[in-house]
Amino acid sequence: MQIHQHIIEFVSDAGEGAQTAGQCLGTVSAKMGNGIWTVEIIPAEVEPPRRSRAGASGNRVRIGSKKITNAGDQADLVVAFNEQVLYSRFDVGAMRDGTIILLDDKWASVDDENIRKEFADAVADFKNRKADIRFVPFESETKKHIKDPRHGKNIWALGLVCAIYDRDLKLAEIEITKKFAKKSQEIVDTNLKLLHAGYDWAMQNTDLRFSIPAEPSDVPKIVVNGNIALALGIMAAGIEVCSMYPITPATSISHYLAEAFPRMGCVVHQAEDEISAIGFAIGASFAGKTPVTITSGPGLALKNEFLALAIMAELPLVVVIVQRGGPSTGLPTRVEQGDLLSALYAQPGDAPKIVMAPSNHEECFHFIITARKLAETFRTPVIVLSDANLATGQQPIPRPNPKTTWFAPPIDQSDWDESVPPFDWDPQTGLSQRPIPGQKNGNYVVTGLAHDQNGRVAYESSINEHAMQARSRKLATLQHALKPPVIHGDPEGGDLLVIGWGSPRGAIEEAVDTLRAQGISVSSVTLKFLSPFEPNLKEIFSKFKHLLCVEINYSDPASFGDARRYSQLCTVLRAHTLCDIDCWSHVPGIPLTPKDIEAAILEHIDQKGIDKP
Amino acid sequence: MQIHQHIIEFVSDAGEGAQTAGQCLGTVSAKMGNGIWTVEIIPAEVEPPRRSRAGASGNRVRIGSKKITNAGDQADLVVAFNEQVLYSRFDVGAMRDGTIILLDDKWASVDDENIRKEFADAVADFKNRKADIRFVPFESETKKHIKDPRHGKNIWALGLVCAIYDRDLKLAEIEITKKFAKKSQEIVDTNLKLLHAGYDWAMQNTDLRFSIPAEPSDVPKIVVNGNIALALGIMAAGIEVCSMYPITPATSISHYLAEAFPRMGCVVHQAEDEISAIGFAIGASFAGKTPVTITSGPGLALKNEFLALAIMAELPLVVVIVQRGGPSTGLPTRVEQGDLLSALYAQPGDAPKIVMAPSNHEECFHFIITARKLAETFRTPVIVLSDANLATGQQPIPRPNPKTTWFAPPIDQSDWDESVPPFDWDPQTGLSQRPIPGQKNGNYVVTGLAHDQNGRVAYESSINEHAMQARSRKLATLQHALKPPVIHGDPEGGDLLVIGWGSPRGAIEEAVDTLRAQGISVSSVTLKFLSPFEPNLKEIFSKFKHLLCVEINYSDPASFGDARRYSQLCTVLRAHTLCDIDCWSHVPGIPLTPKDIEAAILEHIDQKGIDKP
Amino acid sequence: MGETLSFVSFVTKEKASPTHKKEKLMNMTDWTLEPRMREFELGDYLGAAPRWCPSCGNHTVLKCLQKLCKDLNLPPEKTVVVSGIGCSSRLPHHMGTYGFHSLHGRSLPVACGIRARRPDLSIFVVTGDGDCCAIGAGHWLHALRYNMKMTVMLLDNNIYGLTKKQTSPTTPAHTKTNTHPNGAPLDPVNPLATAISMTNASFVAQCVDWLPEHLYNTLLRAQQHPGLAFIRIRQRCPHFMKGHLDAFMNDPNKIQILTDPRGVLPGSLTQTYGTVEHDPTSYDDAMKHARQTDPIPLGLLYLNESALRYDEFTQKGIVTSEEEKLAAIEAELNKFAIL
Amino acid sequence: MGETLSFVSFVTKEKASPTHKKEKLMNMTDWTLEPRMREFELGDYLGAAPRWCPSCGNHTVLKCLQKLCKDLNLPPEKTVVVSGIGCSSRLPHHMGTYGFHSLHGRSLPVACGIRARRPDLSIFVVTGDGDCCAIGAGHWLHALRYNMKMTVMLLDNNIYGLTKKQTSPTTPAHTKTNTHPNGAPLDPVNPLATAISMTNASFVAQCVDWLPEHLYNTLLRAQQHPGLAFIRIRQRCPHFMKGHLDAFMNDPNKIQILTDPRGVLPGSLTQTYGTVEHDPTSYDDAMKHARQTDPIPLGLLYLNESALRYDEFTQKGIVTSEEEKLAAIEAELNKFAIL
Ligand SMILES: Cc1ncc(C[n+]2csc(CCOP(=O)(O)OP(=O)(O)O)c2C)c(N)n1
Ligand SMILES: Cc1ncc(C[n+]2csc(CCOP(=O)(O)OP(=O)(O)O)c2C)c(N)n1
Ligand code: SF4
Ligand code: SF4
Ligand SMILES: [Mg+2]
Ligand SMILES: [Mg+2]
Repeated sequence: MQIHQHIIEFVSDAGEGAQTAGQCLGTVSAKMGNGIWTVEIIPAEVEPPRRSRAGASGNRVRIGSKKITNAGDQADLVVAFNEQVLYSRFDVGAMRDGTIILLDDKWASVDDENIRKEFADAVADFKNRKADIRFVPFESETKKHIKDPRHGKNIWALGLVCAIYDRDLKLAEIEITKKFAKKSQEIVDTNLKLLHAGYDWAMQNTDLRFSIPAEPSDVPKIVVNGNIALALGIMAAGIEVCSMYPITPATSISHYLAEAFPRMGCVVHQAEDEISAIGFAIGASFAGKTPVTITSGPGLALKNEFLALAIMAELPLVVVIVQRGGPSTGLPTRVEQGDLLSALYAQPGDAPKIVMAPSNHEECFHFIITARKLAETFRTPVIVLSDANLATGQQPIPRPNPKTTWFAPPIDQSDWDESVPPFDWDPQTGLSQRPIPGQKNGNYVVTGLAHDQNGRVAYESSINEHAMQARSRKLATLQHALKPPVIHGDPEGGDLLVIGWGSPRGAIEEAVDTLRAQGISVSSVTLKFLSPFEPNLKEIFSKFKHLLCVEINYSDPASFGDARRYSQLCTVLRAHTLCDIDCWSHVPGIPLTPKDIEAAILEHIDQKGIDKP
Repeated sequence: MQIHQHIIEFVSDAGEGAQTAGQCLGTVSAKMGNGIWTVEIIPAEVEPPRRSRAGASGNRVRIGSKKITNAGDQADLVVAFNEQVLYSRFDVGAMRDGTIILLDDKWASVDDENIRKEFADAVADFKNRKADIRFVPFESETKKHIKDPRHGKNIWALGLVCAIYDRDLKLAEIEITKKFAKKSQEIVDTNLKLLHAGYDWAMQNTDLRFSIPAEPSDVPKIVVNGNIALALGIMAAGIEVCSMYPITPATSISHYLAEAFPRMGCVVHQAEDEISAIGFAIGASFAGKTPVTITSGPGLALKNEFLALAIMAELPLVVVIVQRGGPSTGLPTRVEQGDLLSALYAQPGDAPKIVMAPSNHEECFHFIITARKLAETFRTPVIVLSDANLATGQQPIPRPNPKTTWFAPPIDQSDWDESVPPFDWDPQTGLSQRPIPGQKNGNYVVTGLAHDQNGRVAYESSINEHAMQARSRKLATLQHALKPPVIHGDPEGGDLLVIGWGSPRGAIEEAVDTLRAQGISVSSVTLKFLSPFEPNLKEIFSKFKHLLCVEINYSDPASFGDARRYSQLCTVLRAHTLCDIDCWSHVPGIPLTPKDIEAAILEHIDQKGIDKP
Repeated sequence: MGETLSFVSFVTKEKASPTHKKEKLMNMTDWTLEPRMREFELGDYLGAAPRWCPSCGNHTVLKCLQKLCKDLNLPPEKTVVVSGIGCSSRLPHHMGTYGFHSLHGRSLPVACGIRARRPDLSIFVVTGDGDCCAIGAGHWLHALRYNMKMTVMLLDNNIYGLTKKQTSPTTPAHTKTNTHPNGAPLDPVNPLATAISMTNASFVAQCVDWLPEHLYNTLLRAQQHPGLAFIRIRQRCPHFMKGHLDAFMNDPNKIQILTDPRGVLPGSLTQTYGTVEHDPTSYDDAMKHARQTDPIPLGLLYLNESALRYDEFTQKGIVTSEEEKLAAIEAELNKFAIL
Repeated sequence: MGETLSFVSFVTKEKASPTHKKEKLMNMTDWTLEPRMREFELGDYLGAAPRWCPSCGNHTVLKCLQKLCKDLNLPPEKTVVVSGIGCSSRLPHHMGTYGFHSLHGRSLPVACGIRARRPDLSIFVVTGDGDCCAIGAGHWLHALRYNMKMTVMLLDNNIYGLTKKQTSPTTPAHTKTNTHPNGAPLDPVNPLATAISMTNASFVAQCVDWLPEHLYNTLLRAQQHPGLAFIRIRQRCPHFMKGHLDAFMNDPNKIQILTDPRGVLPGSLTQTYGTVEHDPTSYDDAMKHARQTDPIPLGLLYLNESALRYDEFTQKGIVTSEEEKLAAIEAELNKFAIL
């Protein structure tokens, strides 16, 4: 059967390799020219108990004929090695009526009576919920080729899925060879055998067949997850120092960098804590090497005092925040966009800084390069807000062509013009050049105390007001330099504008496209800059009858009345534009789906009494 | 000459005792039944170089016939021991045409030629600026009674001022005796002699005479500065643990507490840093002893991670922030209201908490008692925002009558009802009772991870949404329980409503009263709660044609256009009400004066084209 | 204003009546009677099932702690287990007592705060090598100095477990980790030496997870200590540090048991391992053993029973009555009275 | 997208041309030539006038540092003085060099970050006893371990000066302070012992502010050290700790000079004070001296010249050319290429 897109999931106990199977399927499909989006399913523990719901590990792979921009709605086909991990997918609403489930039925005949009963009950329950369950002997078939089937059934399952979706086995062989090459040739060979065995078994034992034709691309592409895209961006920006303290889901950026960065002559510094990590970065910045520091929400909470110092002392710095579920330790492996207000407002006093948010993998890469330039030009920290959804999802993007102009130039060590003070604030733009240690006659003292143009401590009212204004003016300057955001849909206006930022963009635009195709007058816009905002927002918003922020963070239901707390972007935009923007926001710990957004848009249109066609 | 009010300043090098003189004058006047407000003039260093502008130390005392609610405008009479420290008062705009300045002229005849010249130049300059300079031989007269006049001329000057303002010398004697009793009887005697000598000198050598009649009060009063009021509130609230790390301008709360708290069987814990200070407080809270932690902006920046944990784990806690000039180290001894946004939004994720701001000394005391009760009832942290202006200014307030009902009750150690989970969120209010260690069957695990009603770690979407809503609902519950704020002026509405919070209240209300007396239709309102807001704000605001926030924090001038950043309360209120609220806010490091606020109101009315009478 | 709460009309139900509370407060002050009255079973100390890797060393530590609680008949409601964040710090969830799973690196401030006004609780702290020696290093030093009564277990697996194999302060140099794929660049911190160096540190011991009897005896000995007992437990992390402690497990010559009447009972260990007499009150000797990395010493390295205890400072006045408090605040207000 | 910065139309002037920068980068790599070319005077190292209390011990330290810079002819633009917050931490403002007056407790992370990629700068760190041993304690331990080349001066006045007399970690027990009006409840931290205990600590010395010659010699010796030189300077705070070091100033028996060819030149001190030979490479002896509080040892207590240096790790690849970098990033991208 020919289809436009399908969502395939692999779920297993941790250590059974469902993640590997999914990644391979994704890469193979991308290489075949399909659009893909993968999402990791990650347990919170390293090796949680087997057969437990919270221990599910795996991968969701959405494959399409065209470009895929998000993780999609419910799954079409699921490979599950036991029924408990499968349950976790039902729990998050990942299944629809008729989802095809390929489940190992070995549990029906194990010795342990409890397990047999659990299995039987679950299967009955799944059937009740209208799942299309088909039993597959993953383990017993795998056992024919390898002693411990826990380390093989993933590849056998991959072979099976390749048969069902008509994937190019040659490409799968390449991926497997790459994956296991580090171990041993024997392991490579065994896995290749398993791949073919799974494939053959499917050809003989099932008539499930789907084909998702690809549209070949004429531009070279790479497949990366968002964290790798950020890491590559860091390298391409010519950043020399990445200073960090491990924290999920940001750490994998530094894992990759720790490996690759030395090849560029650069260094990852793992500090003793987040405070030290940003302090080290700020030291490097003062010394002329604009660095990056990487963290997630709890780490951001610790970096605020130093961030304020960098703002006050006008030291460039790129801060990458990969957002996770909050507040506090929250949901460390899950997605949320809950750190916007904190990024904007966490520092006591007035602390203007630049905040940007990539909405896809390509932007993850390029925003870092922009961020470093902005940090240096505007002599201030730039926060880049990513999230767990971008971080772990894989996507093909056009291969960037790095240029030396993307790099930070070598540090300036020429003599400083003695007549120029270290904070020579331009009255129009607030901008100034900074002396770098080593520059003769540039000698000055960085301080977090209020200071004048010479960097000298100053208590006078007028100096404090002047310096504050100079720092704030930089944001106005940047806003004037930015282009207004682009409307997805109808730039001329309409009934409803959905406003978003960051990773939900793909799902929002898919929902908008679906509804527009049905004649509904809805458009969307994704803000790339959160501080300062891109220009003309009020003007743009005024073309639409209704405005709705869609984001992955908490907001009170409208029933809370006067006390209602709006979602985060919504709050800031209401203050900024005074437009009556409503919000539909949630904290499910998983990406918002296009279907849910569609429903929210329709409901909103209903409530507001807008005619549907 | 009979007057309604006067502002008197004493300025000296640090160590010359101008602060003591001012404090005594204030207390004596308060005891005589006058309204007073004192403001400390504090250098940033411990013992800065003599005769330096930034080293000025002293006190401003505003004395009135009626209640005084703020530091007032420019000074009427200034005692200055040298011309350089006096300069610092000109620098901050504390002088008006005709301010009487009593300056020591010893500098005209010192050996050092430079000093003689500095003095002559300064005097000429001051005269140019229309000051009414009169030379007084503070030092040479003092020398007649004490060897080192640096430790005596302050009391001589106090005697002088007592003569000018017809102060009750008996009361001054009591204050001096109290002040020096700790040292020795000899020192007490010398100072009493100096007091009388100054008094006598004035009677013989100057005809300056002012009388500020007092309206005797029928309620008992105490004279305290804001930090002492907070400290007394902490004691009256029955708080057992104050956990802190020293930071200006909050530290003096703990100095007083460290001395007095043990007499109530309570303890001040000075931690190794701010993170540990709040962690210790949270531990005490978990164990049933709702504590207070005290800090200023830079310390708040460090406490956010733990604050988020307290919110997530629903542990009561009172957090006192005495705001100072920011951002970063900023202006440590100066006033600002720059930490509002940070108090509201600094924690990554959704972190609803209660935020209150006292606007005078009486509220400093009572808000703490309220804060502790709210913290326990709502099972959440309560932030109390004071500032450096309240902190160091002295004012008479009605003497509170502590009751045992203000105290935290002894911790509950009765058996916990096993059927009640540790987070038994009431669906209407979000409230729940918490088990305290020692309560049988209450055993549960506090965690910052997402958790269900039983405190068990949970990753399900629905549980996360439910728990977030329960925590947020508490704010809506509190808002419903609050009364709408009271309008100062005309509750029925008018041309302009000035909106403020915290310490500027007195100056705002004085400005409003002055203008209303001129027939201008202006009123003001002071918000006591910043999270949640008191109810009906939008309704109240809608009765006024124009709205203006007045606060001591940074905002861009209107000329910044679309990129304009509003003052902090203004930003939050715009989002909350969608009313087009303008702002007039500044960061001079000193309190806003009634005159400046008057001018701002008039200018605003002009701009908006409102008819003046 | 003038009257507290006048702007808040909200009233909540008080759960327990004041009399009830007074009665219970008394109970609290004579808490020593409690344990005699009830007998506990191991099941009383079981919480949610552990989710550590199957052969993780943490399992043994959990079991030892549960057995200790049972053998000492500690009332579960009077027992609090505090932790930071990490694999090891999940431990409180697996206990049937009160627990506090706090923030990464911050278990000790929380535990000290709990102790501040509660002499009646038994407090155990679980921390990891990253939690204690990296992000928590400052608190660690100062908690040792505060020396408040509690047992602190450093589960030292020489790696960041929960976040998946980054270098920890105790990771041996050259170990390949995810943040140092070419090998950790520095020699590891020695938590024993640094703990002993801290003024007022009063009890420093070392155990290994695979000798539960000795671990149990150490926990038992720690319970008798009046101040803070710091126990470093060498912990296996088969998932990320496969076999890194095998040498110590397999070669009895690589372990040396410290013996002393004031120390930890060696129990059956003397059958397998060499012993050495060691006076734990000698700083110099303690430091020598602490710095010895092969063989490693097990037992009590350092003991200073006369070290000042900060809880004696924080607990002053704990039984002050409401009447006394009211009198005290009245007296303070009088000092500021003018009329 | 696809092209960086496409949504930003803003362009700024670049101050220096790329060629100019290249040339200067070369200069940086052969920086040792620089000092020969210019002669500096004391005036070159003077910054804003100090605002410390008149007889504060900090004045001497400032003067010693300025003299050192002059005698070593350190180019002011190649010299950076980093500090935290406190009276002592105002020092960078009073130098004519580059300076970084950072945050309370955080001087060391900043200094390490400066060193990370800049072997050409001379780095001095000034910190206080609160700054270093309280809020900065974790960074202090780890900076000792990183052992990056710099001279760290702990100005230990046994009190919080700037915030007006609160107890610091090194305040002696029973001292009356504003936060402990009835006396500090704990014995003071011993910064020397704890510093020595830290793995990889490589240079630990003690000085007093009133013996500037010895202080100068110690700073000089520190300059020759390849790693982090930690110098605790006992500092007078006449304002808040009047006379607290008088005993050491007035009684020569209360001071002992450590001598060794590898140590600090005792200079004229031997005329007044007793000396003791001390092998600074012996951990045990160093620890003994560190723990000795009367008489106090002055000089180099501990030296380990073979300790690993983290700057060798961070500075790898510092001269990589743009072309090499471009090739490397291209190679990385290729690894993810699919088409
Ligand atoms: C502020 C903050 N930073 C970082 C983290 C991420 N984090 C969680 S556990 C951990 C390290 C765990 O290592 P360790 O303390 O040795 O415990 P283990 O898992 O090995 O038992 C880190 C870095 C966090 N939760 N919070
Ligand atoms: C985060 C933070 N907490 C607290 C302070 C207040 N503070 C400034 S200096 C200082 C202590 C100073 O003592 P020390 O480090 O011994 O230096 P000294 O003044 O004695 O030289 C404190 C607590 C601060 N500036 N920042
Ligand atoms: S990763 Fe290591 S420490 Fe964590 S549970 Fe697994 S074995 Fe234990
Ligand atoms: S308070 Fe003490 S440390 Fe600070 S400047 Fe004065 S004497 Fe020096
Ligand atoms: Mg570990
Ligand atoms: Mg000090």
